[in-house]
Order: sequence, then C-alpha cells, then structure tokens
Amino acid sequence: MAIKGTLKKARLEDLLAVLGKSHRIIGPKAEGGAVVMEEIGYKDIPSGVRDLQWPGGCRLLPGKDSQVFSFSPGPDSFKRFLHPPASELFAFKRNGAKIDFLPAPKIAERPMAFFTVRPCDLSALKLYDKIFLGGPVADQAYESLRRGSLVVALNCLYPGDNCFCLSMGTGPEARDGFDIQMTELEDSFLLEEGSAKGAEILEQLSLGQAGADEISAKRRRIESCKAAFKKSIAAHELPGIIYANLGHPHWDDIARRDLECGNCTQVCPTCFCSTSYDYAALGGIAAGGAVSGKRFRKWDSCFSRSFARVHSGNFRLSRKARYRHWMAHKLAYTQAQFGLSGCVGCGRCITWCPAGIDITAELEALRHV
Amino acid sequence: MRGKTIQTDYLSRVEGEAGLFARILADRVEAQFRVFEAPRFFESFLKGRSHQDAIDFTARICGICPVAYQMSAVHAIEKIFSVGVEQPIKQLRRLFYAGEWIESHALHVYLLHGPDFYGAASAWEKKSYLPYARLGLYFKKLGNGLMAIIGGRPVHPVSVKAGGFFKLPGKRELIAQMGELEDAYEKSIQAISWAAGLPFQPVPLDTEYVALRQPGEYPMNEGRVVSNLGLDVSMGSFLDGIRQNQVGHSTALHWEIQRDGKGENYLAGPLARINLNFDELPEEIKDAVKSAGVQIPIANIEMGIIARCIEIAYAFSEAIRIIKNYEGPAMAAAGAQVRPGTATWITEAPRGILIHRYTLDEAGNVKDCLIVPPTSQNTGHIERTLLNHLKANSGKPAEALKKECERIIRGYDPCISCSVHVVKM
Amino acid sequence: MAKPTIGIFKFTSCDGCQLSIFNLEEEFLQIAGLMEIAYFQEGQDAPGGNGFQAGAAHFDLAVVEGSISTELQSKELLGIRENSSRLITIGACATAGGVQALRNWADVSKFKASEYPAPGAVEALAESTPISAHVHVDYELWGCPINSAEFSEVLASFLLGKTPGVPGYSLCMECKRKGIPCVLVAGQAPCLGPVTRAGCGVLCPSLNRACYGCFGPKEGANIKALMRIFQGFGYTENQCRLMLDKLNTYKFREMEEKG
Amino acid sequence: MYDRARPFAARVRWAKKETRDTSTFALWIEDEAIRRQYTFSPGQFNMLSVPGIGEAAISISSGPEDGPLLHTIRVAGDVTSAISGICASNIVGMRGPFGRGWPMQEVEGKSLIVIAGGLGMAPLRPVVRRLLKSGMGHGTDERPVLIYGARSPRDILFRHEFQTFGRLFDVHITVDKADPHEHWKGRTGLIPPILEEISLHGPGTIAFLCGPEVMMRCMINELLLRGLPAEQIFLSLERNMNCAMGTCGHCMFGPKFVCKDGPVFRYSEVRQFMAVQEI
Ligand SMILES: Cc1cc2nc3c(=O)[nH]c(=O)nc-3n(C[C@H](O)[C@H](O)[C@H](O)COP(=O)(O)OP(=O)(O)OC[C@H]3O[C@@H](n4cnc5c(N)ncnc54)[C@H](O)[C@@H]3O)c2cc1C
Ligand code: SF4
Ligand code: SF4
Ligand code: SF4
Repeated sequence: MAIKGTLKKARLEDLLAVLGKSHRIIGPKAEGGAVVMEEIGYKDIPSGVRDLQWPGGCRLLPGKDSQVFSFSPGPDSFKRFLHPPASELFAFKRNGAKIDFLPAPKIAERPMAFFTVRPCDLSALKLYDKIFLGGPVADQAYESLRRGSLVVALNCLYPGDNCFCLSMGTGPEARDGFDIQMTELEDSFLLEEGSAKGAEILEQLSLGQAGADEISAKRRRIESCKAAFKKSIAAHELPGIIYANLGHPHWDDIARRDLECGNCTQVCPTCFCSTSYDYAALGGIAAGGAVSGKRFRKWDSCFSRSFARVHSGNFRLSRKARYRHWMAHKLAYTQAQFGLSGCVGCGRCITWCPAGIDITAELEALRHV
Repeated sequence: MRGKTIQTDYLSRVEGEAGLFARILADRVEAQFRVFEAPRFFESFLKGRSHQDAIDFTARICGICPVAYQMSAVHAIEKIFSVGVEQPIKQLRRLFYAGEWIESHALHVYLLHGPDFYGAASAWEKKSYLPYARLGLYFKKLGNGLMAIIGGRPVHPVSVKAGGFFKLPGKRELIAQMGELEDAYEKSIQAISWAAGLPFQPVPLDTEYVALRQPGEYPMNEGRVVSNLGLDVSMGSFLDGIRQNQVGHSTALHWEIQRDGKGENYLAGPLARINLNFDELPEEIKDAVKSAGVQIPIANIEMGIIARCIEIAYAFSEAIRIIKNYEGPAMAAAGAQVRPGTATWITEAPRGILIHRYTLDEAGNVKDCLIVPPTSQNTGHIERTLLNHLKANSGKPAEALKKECERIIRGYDPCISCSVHVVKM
Repeated sequence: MAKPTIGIFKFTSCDGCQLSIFNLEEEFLQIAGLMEIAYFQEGQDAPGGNGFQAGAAHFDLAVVEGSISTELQSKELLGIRENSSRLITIGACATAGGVQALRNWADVSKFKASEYPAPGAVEALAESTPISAHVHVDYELWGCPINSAEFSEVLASFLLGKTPGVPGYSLCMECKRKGIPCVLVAGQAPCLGPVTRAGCGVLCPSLNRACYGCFGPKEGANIKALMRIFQGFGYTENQCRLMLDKLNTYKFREMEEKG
Repeated sequence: MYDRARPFAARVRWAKKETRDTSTFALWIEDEAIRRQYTFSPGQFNMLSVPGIGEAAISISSGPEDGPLLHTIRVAGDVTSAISGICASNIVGMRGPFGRGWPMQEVEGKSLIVIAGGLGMAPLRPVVRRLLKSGMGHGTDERPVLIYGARSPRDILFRHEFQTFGRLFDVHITVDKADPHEHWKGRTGLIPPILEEISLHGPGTIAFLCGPEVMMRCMINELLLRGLPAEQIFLSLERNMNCAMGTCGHCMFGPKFVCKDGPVFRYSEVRQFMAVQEI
C-alpha cells in the first residue's frame, strides 16, 4: 500500500528539513518581480504570492490568503540545474605529437531535490530523460546530476494565465515521474509517495491520516482548477497541422514581430539545444605551440544566427525559418524524435517573450487563416 | 649659440594622444604641450538627453576615470533635484571612488610612469622591472574588483543613478574582498618608501595648487575648493573664478584662476590633494610617509608618483574601513524628484578636481552643460613647468632634455582623452 | 619560430578598451610573452615616434581602438591596414563609431561653435565612422567597453588560427542563462537586451536596470519590432530614437534600416 | 563501450594530397581497447578534432574491410584547415563512428546507381570498395553505375582509382568546366544529361546519392521520373554538426537528426522536407 498522509501547513518546514538532510533543495523564490528557482530554504518560499501573467508580461502580487502555493511557474525549471547553462565536457592538452582528453571533474555537490515540480515539468523531465539518457550512450553530464536527484511534485490548483497543460494532457495533476506528490488542501498538504525513495522520505515525517475526505478534497480542487483554464491549444490536430502548413504565409507575419532574442527557447523546459566550443585562454597557450583548455557546452538556441551555419552558407538564415523551426520542433518534431510532445503547455514561452508571441494563438492562426 | 628643438610627435605611456614641442633659442625658450586628441563634443550631444544619459555618457569621456565623471555628474544632478543622500550611500560612493583611485594610480605608477625611473621602454621590457609591473597589476585588479562589485565592471560602470545606485552590492561579496585588501594595504604602505627612493630630478613646484577640502575626511565627493595661496571658495564660485583660454600656440583650452584681472595657471591632482589635506590621512599612513623621509608639502613635480602611492595606500585603508562598517543602506537610491535648475559640482578624480555644471529642464533633460576635466586645468601648468625646466637646463643636449621633458609630462599623469576641449594647432 | 607581432592603435576614443587590455592583469603579461608587442603607444615607447606613420613595421595583427573622426586619422588608418596582415577592431568606437557618432545626425559646426571660443580652429569631420567604413576589417569585437575575457578569447583564437568563440546572439540569451528575472517582462522596462549582442555579462538587468545597448546590435536584430513594443509601453517615437542613439548609434541605425 | 562524448587520440599514419584543397588522411586509433571495439559501416562519419580549434564531421572514406581508416578532407574553415596542416605521425582527436550509413543489404538483387558530386565521393568510396571486394556478387547481371561530377579536372577525387572502379562499375565522369591547358578529354557539363543516357530498370534499381543539395534534388527528380520508387533512393545530407549524438539540435532536418537518423536517408523519409526551403 502506497504511503499517503497529511502534513499540517505549519509543518511544511519539516518536509524541507528531511529533504535537506540528503539533498540540496531547489525550489521557488520571489526575486526581481518573478518567481525564480534557486537553492532555497523554507523561508524563501514565496508563500501566498500570486502572479499575473500575460503574453510578454508578469507581475507578482503580494500574498494574503492562506494558500502557500498560489503562483504559477516562473521562467526557471529543473532545466537550469540538470542541463546547466554551461558545463565542462572535457579538458584537452595538445603538445606536439601528444594529445590528451581528460574527463571533466565529477560534480562533488550533494544531489538535488526539486521541490514543487509542476505536472507540466514532470512531462518535460520525462522527455529530458529520453533525450539525454535514452540514446545509445547516456549523456554523462546529465546523468551525474540526474542520478540521485529527487522530485517532489506539486499538483496545480490554479492555472496560470498562460498555462495550457490541460489541453496538452500534461496537467494539472501529476501522474508519474515523481518521488513524492503534494496537493495543497485547506490547512494541510496531502503527500503521496511515487517511489521507494519518496516513501523513505515520507516515513521520516509524522503525517496525519489521509482518508476519503482528503482524497475527495484533492479531486475537487483539481477539478476546479481544470475548470479555470483560460488557454488551450489544438493538441488533437498536432502534429499534422504543422506539417501541413510549413509554407503558410502566416510565418512571415510572425517574423515581423519576432525579436529572435531566444528567450522562448531559454525558458522552455523542453528546449535542449546547445553548442560546444573549445576554449583555450591565453594562459593555455605556450609559445612553442602547446595548447591546453576545455571544451564547454553552453545553452544555445535555434534563434541564433550561427546555429545552422556551415562553411558554405546557412541553412536557416531567415527569421521566419528560424521561428518556424522552433515552433515545429515544439509542436511536431519532438513527437517524432522522442515519442513525446515537445511542448508541455507550461506557457513560459508566452509570458517571457518580450514581444508576447503566443504559441497557442499562432497555431490558431495557422489553422484558420 | 645655435637653437635646439625638442619634439615628440606622439607621447607614449600616457593616456590619449599628445605631443611635445619645444625650442631653445638664443633669446627665448618656447614649450608646447600639444594635444591632438580628436574632439568628441560631449557637451553638445548631451543637450536634450536625460540626466541619466549625462551619468552614463560622460563616463565615456575617459576609460580610466569613469567613476569620477559619474560622481561629478550625479552630485550636480542631485543638487538640482535637492535629493538628500543617505550617509551609507555616501560611504558606498567613497568605496567606489577608492576603487578607481587604486586602479588609476596603479596603472600610472607601475605601468606608465614607473619604467621611466628604471630606464625601461615599457613595464614588460625588463625582467628586473616585472615584479613592479606585477604589483601594479595586482593593485589594479583589486581596485577593478571594487568597482565591479559596485558598478558591474571597472570601465564604464552601470550602477549609478540620482539618489544612489540601481542596486546595492551584497555585504558578503564586499567582505570577501577583505583578505586581499588587507594584504594589499600592507604592500601599498611599503610601496611609499619604494616611491620615495626613486631617483628624481629637481622640478620645483612653486605655484598654486588646488584641491577640495572637507573637514573630517580626505576629499573625494564633497568640500570647498582651497589652495595653498589662500583660495577657499564654494564649488560654484570656483568655476566662476576661472576662465578658459584657447591659447593660440597650444591645442588645449587652458584654465586659469582669475585674480586682479590676471590669469594664473594652477595645479590639480594628487600632489595638490596631499599637500592640502595631509592632516586628514590616517596616522598610520602619515607615519609611513614620514618614515619614508618625504617632506610635506611635496615641492617637486616629479614626486607626484609618491603622492599617488600615498593615495593608493589611503584608498586601500578607506576601502577596508568602509567595508568593515558596511551595513547596507535601507534603499538603493533615495527617491529623486525631477526639477529644473542649474548646479555645479566638483569631485576629486584620480587626476584632480573634475568640474561639471548642468542646467536641466522640467523633464530632467540636459539643457546645457560644461565639463572641465583636471587635465585641461593642468595643461597650462605643464607648459609652464616645461618652460622653467628648459630655462634652467638649457645647456643640456637636446636628446637628454627630450627624455626629461617627456618624463615631466608623464609625471602629471595627463589624461588626454579627458580633455574634451581640444582644438587644432 | 618568430613570435607574431601585434600593434595596438588608438583613434577617437576614451581609451577604455585599451585599458581593458591592461585589465587582463596576469594574462596581459602573457601577451607580452606570446607576441612581440611592436606598437602600443599607451604602454610602451615607440622608437621613432609614430610606428604606423613611419609605415615601416609590419604587424601580424593590428588591434584598433577608436573611430575615425578626423582627416588625418583616415590617412593613418590606411597606413596601418597596409602594414598589417590582419586587422581587428575593439570596442564601440572602432566597431560602430562610438558615442561621438551622435554628431553624425546633427550639425557639427554648431557643436564646435558652442564648445570652443575659436571654432574655426577645431579639426573634426562631420561624421565619426567605424573602421569598417574605411578599410577591410578581419574581425570586430563589440562593447563599450569590450569585455576583457572576450578580448583574450580573440587573441587566443588569433594565435590558434580560428574564429573566436564570441557570440553574436542577443543579451537575453546570457540573461536567461544567469537566471536574471527579465526587467522588460517583469518590470516593463525598455530593455534593449533583445536587440543587443551578448557579451557584457548582463550587467544592467542584473542591477535591475534596462540594458542600454553597449554591445551594439546583435546579428539580425529586429529593432523595429522592439520599438513597437516600447511604444506600447508609452514611450514616444523620439524617446525610442534616443534609446537607440547611444554608444552604437551608427550600427543600430544601420540595422534598423535593414529591418 | 567507450565514451562517445570525449575524443580519443588518432595518429596520422600518412596523408596524401588528392586535389588542391583536399587530402586523405590515414588514421590509427592509439588506444588498443578502443581500436578493437571500433567498427563502422560505409557512409558513417567521425568527428575529428584539433584540440583548441574544434571539431568537424568527416565521413570515413575507406571501407570497413580496408586496412587504414581513411578520411578525405577538404579545407573549408578552421578545423579542416588545422587538420590539413597536420602531417604524418602527428595526432588528432576522434569521436565516432556516428550515424546511419548506406543500406548495403538493400543493394542485394538490385542494380545500383551511385551518383556523387564533388566531395560527395568520399562517403561513397567505401560503397564502391565493398562491391569491388565482393565482386559481381550482388545478385544482378547489370553493371552498377557510378556517375561522378567534379568542378574541374583537377578537382577529381581519387582520380587514380577510377580505373579500378571501372572494373566493376560503369563509370561516368564529368567536370563543370575544364581549362584548355588541362587537356581534359572527358565530359564537361552537369550530371543530369548523363543520367538520361543510362538505361534504368525502374523498380529494380537502387540509387545512392551524395553531393550538393541542389544536385541531389535535381537528380532525384530525374530518378523518380524514370520510375525509381522513392524508397529505393538514398541520399546523404549535410548539416551543421556539433555533438553528433542527437542532443545539441544543430543538425536537425525537419524532425530528423542528420547525425543519428542520417546522414544517409531514404528519400521517402525526407521527401516532404526536401521541398521546404530553409527547413
Ligand atoms: C555527415 C557529414 C559528413 C561530412 N564528411 C565530410 C568529409 O568527408 N570531408 C570533408 O571535407 N567534409 C565533410 N563534411 C563537411 C565538414 O564537416 C565541414 O566542412 C566542416 O565541419 C567544416 O569545419 P571547419 O571548422 O573547417 O569550418 P568552419 O566554417 O570554421 O566551421 C566551424 C564549425 O561549424 C560547423 N560546420 C561548418 N560547416 C559545416 C558543415 N558543412 N557541416 C557540418 N558542420 C559544419 C562545425 O561545427 C565546425 O566545426 C561532412 C559533414 C557532415 C555533416
Ligand atoms: S513551447 Fe512554450 S508552453 Fe510549450 S513547453 Fe516550451 S515554454 Fe512551455
Ligand atoms: S532583462 Fe532584458 S536582456 Fe534580460 S531577458 Fe529581459 S529583455 Fe532580455
Ligand atoms: S547597457 Fe546592456 S550591454 Fe551595456 S552593460 Fe548594460 S546590459 Fe550590458
């Protein structure tokens, strides 16, 4: 029988204390007018803070009610931590006819516990596992961070203004891919185990009985969340609608508004593109021709001009082609590549696009115009 | 006696583009410090732009002392807006300035001027000089570090705004500097006697020197303008009392103090500051100066390098003091109410008093402005010193005189990009 | 093998980019070890005055700071180019005309008259132009001032014979990597990040301030679209103009026209 | 399995200039354990690197049954220039092999037509070598066809091998342009007219193409018109290559990763995207 129980809101700190024994806790924190993710302590949780989000905008409102998690996801996700913005792949040394490639040092830090991962991000995480662990060879940088990590999921009770996970089929309820699942109730949290590791954590807490009342409260809350969604996407027509419209004139219209700044790709929890590059600082160059340095992998984006550049030209030079590639990758290609949707309906790309380009609205335009 | 001509087209190891031209003839001696840095018209293109642009743009007048420009500008603007700036912000600004003094002085002492005393063409030419170059780079790194913590980066920092800063540095970051700052302070104290022992040529300083003076502190951002000849005026009246003079033979505008209808050149900078404010230095530094055998007032222009070394030590000790007491102001910036008006402000740039005067309109945009950098105030003095030196040493061969004159000019640490007012010969 | 020779030259500028070379600190001394510093007026005495005027020396690499704003400079620049195998520009002045290019859109004779008692004696071209407007440039490094680390990467790349790993994408990319809450989206501030080149390390947004574009336009910047957004925030067309007319005005305008 | 993300050292046994800008390098994997595990099939590629400069995707131009591991490299940019400056007994970095090569099993029983343009001959050379080794034994009486186009006579790759190739293949070489002083006696002009002269057996034919995309597009159209099923046309694509393992996103061609789904694709898999500009 899976462990299930309630934790009084006033005792939420206990959960963090238990997690903190073995893990660094990566969770939400209010900063600079947004909820970001960082290594946090109990006090950092922006309890009660609400947020308004609209295409190209976000504002935090001070909290007042008894709800702890009233905010929707901010720009960050687990991505920053499991697929860091820059990571060393290996070090190299070249001296005359001798070459060495040395593995990057192992990350010595304690493993991470992701606190309050939203259901949409659970789907994104599942995709990441496929991308980085599912190939013929696992990505070592990812694997070393992912192994030993812990996922505490949080069911969403309020959809954010730009969220559309419901139509994507990824939320607002967590189904799998977590160690512990949390649901915020009236004055407690319902905690449910999702794995043996999760059970171990829950065993260390003194939980209240979770009976039929709590279960039905959870159901009620999730159902009322579902009823509150403002946004949806025509998921049932994907990916066909993309493939059918690669030549649509609407791409030109988007290109006029598109800043090609890359923000959407950087906040998207499923965007994984990167570029690796050999860095040899002046200090690594010796007068005799010996070189030492490191190859780094850095987040990149299909919006970068150089992304599809080859010696003889550029496969995606126009802004239109780059936007189309992005959207097609999200809504069609990823499905073909990894069997999962490349969009999980988190709405981040809508909020954090300075131009307020809305992937759901653009898809509608492709369908109807 | 045949005449001698001394000419350097493009002076090396100074900031900016300038040359030297002098003639020793039977009946007279001529000396010109020629500035050929191209004009950039800051005062013109600032017109109609926001006061924040004044802070951000004037920094671009000089890459070596951007903080000075930002400080003079922000204080003048705050005066127009009647902003009351909290003490902790003032302290943070001193810390910011201390970083710049260290960075600027270390560059000059160890990388530009220092090699002169070792007969080296550059700081990296001679192995024996490398330890000094390294020490200079080390000091500079720490000065840069302070500027970067407060302003984002050492060259053209981005954090200054009317009322304070866009964001305050974290206490932890500042405290993290302490170990190195204390170590550097020790080294900077020792460097005073190193500087005092350099082989100087006698180049007497017998004129008026001018600096800010603010009882209770070594001057940076506040005070009255004083001189060894009894000048003691407010910032605004000082600007009213000097006049610019587009000297026919020279390329830069000369600034002169007007007395009884006559213009007199004067000296601004570390020498002037030390001589006028020695009493405000911490005891430990005063002791170090005394035990190095340095006489105050310093009466030799060449000894400017000693003054800079003293100020490096002072800036380190000031930085340490401020960081120790840093509590973090309540707010990053005091609220500033935009108002029209005119104000003059002067702060002590590494090279001396830097005067800004702004007139702002109702929207807080620049209607008019005037910028008087220290180097343009000093150019008259440079020429006069060259003239005196040549007169006193007219018998020496031209090649030797040329070297000596170059060294004298370098001793002023002229910042030629600073002198925005530059005209063609 | 002989060390490659490097010459560092200055035209109209604030010296900040050359200073950023000194700011490499220990690494700066390494340059002296790896290359023959054949000309660097700010740091070392040049035999015979102006190395580039003499036209004698050859430079494997010429590093140019500053914009061209006088007749004489444009001649000297030609001399430098002729005597250099590769020429790179450093900083907003050399790469984009600098803040002094603001005069390009105004009447310089009025500027002269308002700043100088004898304006007739002031020598200055009506325009301040980037080096690339005069000679072929092999590589352009952006920034007002340049980022020392990027300069080091450029030199290292020159020594190794490769294209420097300096990005041409937007500041936003760097901003997001650092996890800085967007001041445009969360604060409705007129941040130029989306059209500005990465490189500074995201100084302004991390100080809660809108970027004002020191690193110049990114590759393929959509400036018009961003200005439409700012107009939506309530900024007038003139205010938008002033936002773009700053340290890289010449190149922002050029990019704006391209669309 | 050895690490595919971190290069291993490969020593240049010998290097041979092919044309003015292209040379072939024989590489020897230094680490014995890796060498023993290393196997590849025709059409696969390696990521070759010069530490500090970077990496480039380079097809293996020798066959699996050949002795030395060959790479035929044209100087294009930083990495390829750096490699071309490396001489015998020196070392480069190698990762690989990567990708899906030519479907050699599908050649069985069909008549093969190989079409290469420029450097595209490099990844097709192993195919030719494999068939030469196995002789006529690919189950048909038809002589396989090899059509090769180069820019000019001096740009012909492996020029001394074509005679050997001709023992099995019906070889057609053309050059875009020949200077009179080159005394070129062969064909000039584009590849398509050659195809017209060749009799094809429609469904019984299988085609392998590698070369510039415009050339391939044009040839594919021709082949389709001549009755080849889209399933029997294979082409090798080129895109910007960075990680070579499907995690960096650079090489995407529509939903395909050129590095792991390709570089050799069945035309029917990618036809829908071939028609889209800037895909
Ligand atoms: C599957 C495959 C097989 C190839 N086989 C060969 C071969 O056998 N012989 C040969 O000479 N060339 C081959 N190429 C092309 C070769 O990879 C490029 O010429 C080479 O990457 C150029 O690198 P560079 O550093 O010299 O050029 P630069 O222009 O300096 O390139 C810098 C970087 O951009 C990327 N890049 C640039 N051009 C290309 C390109 N055309 N394809 C992929 N990435 C590119 C690479 O990451 C490269 O390191 C192949 C390409 C692919 C994709
Ligand atoms: S495409 Fe947009 S909505 Fe979809 S997962 Fe990415 S950021 Fe979220
Ligand atoms: S703060 Fe500016 S630079 Fe950063 S993401 Fe937002 S718009 Fe881009
Ligand atoms: S203005 Fe922009 S480019 Fe310049 S420092 Fe600020 S954020 Fe960086």
